[in-house]
Amino acid sequence: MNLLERANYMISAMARLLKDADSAFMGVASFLPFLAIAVTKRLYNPDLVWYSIVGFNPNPYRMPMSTVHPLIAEYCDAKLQLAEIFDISARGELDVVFLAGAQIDSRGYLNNSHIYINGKRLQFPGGAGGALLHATAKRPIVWQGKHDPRIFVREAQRITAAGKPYRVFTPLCIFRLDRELGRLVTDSIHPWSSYEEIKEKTGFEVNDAPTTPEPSDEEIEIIQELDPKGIRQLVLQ
Amino acid sequence: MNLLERANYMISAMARLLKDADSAFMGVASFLPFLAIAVTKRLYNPDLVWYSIVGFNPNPYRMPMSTVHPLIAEYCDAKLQLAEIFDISARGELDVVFLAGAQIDSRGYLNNSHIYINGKRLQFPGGAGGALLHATAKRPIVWQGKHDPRIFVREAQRITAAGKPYRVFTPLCIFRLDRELGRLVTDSIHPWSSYEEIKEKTGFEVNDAPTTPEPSDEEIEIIQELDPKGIRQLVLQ
Amino acid sequence: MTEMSLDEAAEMIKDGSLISLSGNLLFRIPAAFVRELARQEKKDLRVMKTAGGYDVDLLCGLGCVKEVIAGFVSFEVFGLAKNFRKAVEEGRVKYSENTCYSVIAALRAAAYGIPFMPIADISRSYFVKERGFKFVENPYGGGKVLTVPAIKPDYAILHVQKADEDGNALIYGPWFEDVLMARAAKNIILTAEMIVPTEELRREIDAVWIPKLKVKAVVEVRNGAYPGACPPYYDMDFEMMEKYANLDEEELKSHIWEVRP
Amino acid sequence: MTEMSLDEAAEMIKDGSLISLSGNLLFRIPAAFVRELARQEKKDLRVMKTAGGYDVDLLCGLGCVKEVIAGFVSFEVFGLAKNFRKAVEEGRVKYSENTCYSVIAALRAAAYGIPFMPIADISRSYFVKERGFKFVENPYGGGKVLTVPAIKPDYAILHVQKADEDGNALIYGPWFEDVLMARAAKNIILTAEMIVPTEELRREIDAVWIPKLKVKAVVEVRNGAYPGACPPYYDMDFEMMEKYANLDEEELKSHIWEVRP
Repeated sequence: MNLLERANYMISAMARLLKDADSAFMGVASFLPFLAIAVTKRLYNPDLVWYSIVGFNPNPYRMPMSTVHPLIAEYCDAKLQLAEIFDISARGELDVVFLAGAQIDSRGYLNNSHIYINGKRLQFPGGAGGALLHATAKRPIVWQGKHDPRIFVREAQRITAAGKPYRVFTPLCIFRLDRELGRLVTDSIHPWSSYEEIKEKTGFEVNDAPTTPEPSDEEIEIIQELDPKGIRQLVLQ
Repeated sequence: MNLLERANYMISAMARLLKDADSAFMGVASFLPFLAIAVTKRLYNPDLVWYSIVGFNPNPYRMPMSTVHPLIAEYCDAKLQLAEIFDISARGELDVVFLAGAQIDSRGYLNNSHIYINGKRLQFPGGAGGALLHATAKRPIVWQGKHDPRIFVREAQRITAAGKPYRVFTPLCIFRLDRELGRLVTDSIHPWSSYEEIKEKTGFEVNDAPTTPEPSDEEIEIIQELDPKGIRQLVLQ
Repeated sequence: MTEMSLDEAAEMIKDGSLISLSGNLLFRIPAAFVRELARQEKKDLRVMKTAGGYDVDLLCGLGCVKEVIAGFVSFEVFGLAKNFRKAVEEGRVKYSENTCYSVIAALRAAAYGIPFMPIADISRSYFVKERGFKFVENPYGGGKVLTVPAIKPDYAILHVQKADEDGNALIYGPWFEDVLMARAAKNIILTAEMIVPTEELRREIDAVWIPKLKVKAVVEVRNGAYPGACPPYYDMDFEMMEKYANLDEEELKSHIWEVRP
Repeated sequence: MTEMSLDEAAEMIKDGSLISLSGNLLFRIPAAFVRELARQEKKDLRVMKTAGGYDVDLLCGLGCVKEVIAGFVSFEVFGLAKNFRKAVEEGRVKYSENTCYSVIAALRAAAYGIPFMPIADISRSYFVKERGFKFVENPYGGGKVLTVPAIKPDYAILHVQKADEDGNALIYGPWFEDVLMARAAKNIILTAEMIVPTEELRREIDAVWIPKLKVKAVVEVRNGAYPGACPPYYDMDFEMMEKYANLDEEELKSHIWEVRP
């Protein structure tokens, strides 16, 4: 399956998780969340309030190369002071937030700060709004475009953002947090991967799980319409 | 001298105090400050930044019956969130603020809350933004449309707003705070009043002082242009 | 769809609720909604606003109010708010006097999801002690800092220029504490001069926006701020305010049935 | 009149100053001003922003920066901010990592004239301890509350769409932390796409307003956000960003002289 098709699977699964959401926030460099929210608003949940960094309810006709792009602002219902997103979440009123993790550990904590490898510092960009949003949004959805044991670790060297993820999306599978065990468990495995592959490429214990359902034609059509050039595959390269 | 002419004296004296001000805020029911700021901006200090409850730099062609009137908002340079006025003052960046006092004491403190007369409560409207503004603006200018010993008291029963007034305007005179003595002293006496009258009508010790200078023709012209119907005299009735 | 009638919307407000009212003095106040609250004979309301006028006075005069949390209640050029004043003097209404600044700080704390806000030192004002505002030690040194606890209204009641039928809304011109109280409140009720299609709201990206979340009711009420102003549509009615300021008790009771909605 | 040339304005920034930069990632950033700072070989700057990109990276790469106070520094789709990253990894720049939320809280405290802001509990994030954020006891009960101390920039550097020659300015569209940093800062320097008569600013009452107070310099700079976007006038230049992201050290040094202003 090519990268575009793989991205479609991930986007479709994200979109379906948003069927009952009342609000969702996407931050910077968030191509998969952008398309997932757009799909769910068109097919499943038109009432979903979509928060972006530049405004409420982006209504763009296509996905730009940045999720802080003027094109998004232009079609918003209204502009929004970024600070308000944090206030909404701090008040406990933010439902879903999409968060990327440079390193994601078995507890669902994120490291977007830095790591040391053989004493040498490797610097990440920083966690942006994640520290607050992961801790206070009702349903944080974490995602990563790569899946290897240096990314999915038992315990992150630095905790940039601690919270309880609703789901964790990887290019191989979807994890969810088992609140009793206090750790991520496999929720579904993408059809191009397998329990064995995930086991091999994950730094913590994993379990087998059913196959991630395939995206519908309607979903793919909307994804294709908004992203005809396939920007979405960039995050999986 | 009629009430309109008396108001002109007070407005002129206020306007001249603002010659070197960089900003001035007027709140509700502030007809004299409104006209004083307008005069000073036209004649003496065009750069003065004028804050009102509805926006920056009202540029109305006449004074409306309310200083929170849509007419003011319509001609502002920009609207302003009321909260910002308080922030500006709390940061120490507000120069002049005009404050009314239902009761004004010898220290320059204001009571806009309530008093008890023979055990019976007499309720005032409340001090609006005064508590903060009197305490934090650089030069609070206090004003009152009446002058009697129940208003100008030695010590207010309740302190709604404590601060160090730059001047206190009354229909009889202008007080200023003597910082060493820590109390109001007479700065000038309006030509229609006298040391004797002020002494009689003030609840604290007063001194003699020179006569308040008369308004210029240019000042009167602008006052008349902005307030052709004489709204300004209402506060002196 | 949360569009409904004025009486349906007012029925949501239970006796004893803490409500926060939009606008300032006679500027974009939810006057029609407030009259409907009085017609429905609400009791024990707690009313919050920086600077109230007609709205707070009317509710106090008709016995709907237990407590007023405000910095100022008056009619400006029309003199003192007689009914408010009398109710407070006679002890029927508790005036929890604040300064506009501390009302804003309390709303900010609620809007930011934090339990209190530090504020400038206004502790020589008598109400600071009466309200129970407390100092904390500045953890970064430099002494004590005064604070105000968060106040989270049950309902923010906003009169706005335009809304859609789902409760998304726009405010033109000065917005006073309206956005802050909308963010701070548990629920929002909107009255709007006009209900318009969502697309029409969307065209004005620089105007202030209230998103539909937390909006429990939106009611189209032309002249909903009357006798207050709702620019750019209409000015204050000074004649009516002069009349209102001099109503006796019986006349006040008929006022809310005569002035519709 | 505070209008002047770009180099005169940049001369105001002394080595070691704490500056706060407008916009977000590639959106309305003061790029031309930042290049001028680098051409003037500023040293030891402390740079503050929620989410930096080209602006922070360029200053770090050219040795102008001692400390970055931010929540995020990256190029989004163009990958990591190479020069920032290298400078931090090699210890030439101290990355005082925050989360965007705590940068905002620090600016809010400064804008409100208070020494600290209470914030939601994010204390499991490693940087909370490293930054020295402290808990206070909630004086109204309910345990401890995390706080962030105020940060008052020496200069807020804003690129805006329109300003007048005195330094009054308008911002169209998203304003990110720009208004907050303008309120919080000791001084403001503006670059503007166009200098217009004051009357033209006045017509747009609903746009965001920066009053001239505290504005020490205003400079007309067409394409002042380039290679970032300044809507509604121009979009980001993705080709230039792709090129920029791959410049080597020598090419970076020429970049600031080749790309003018």
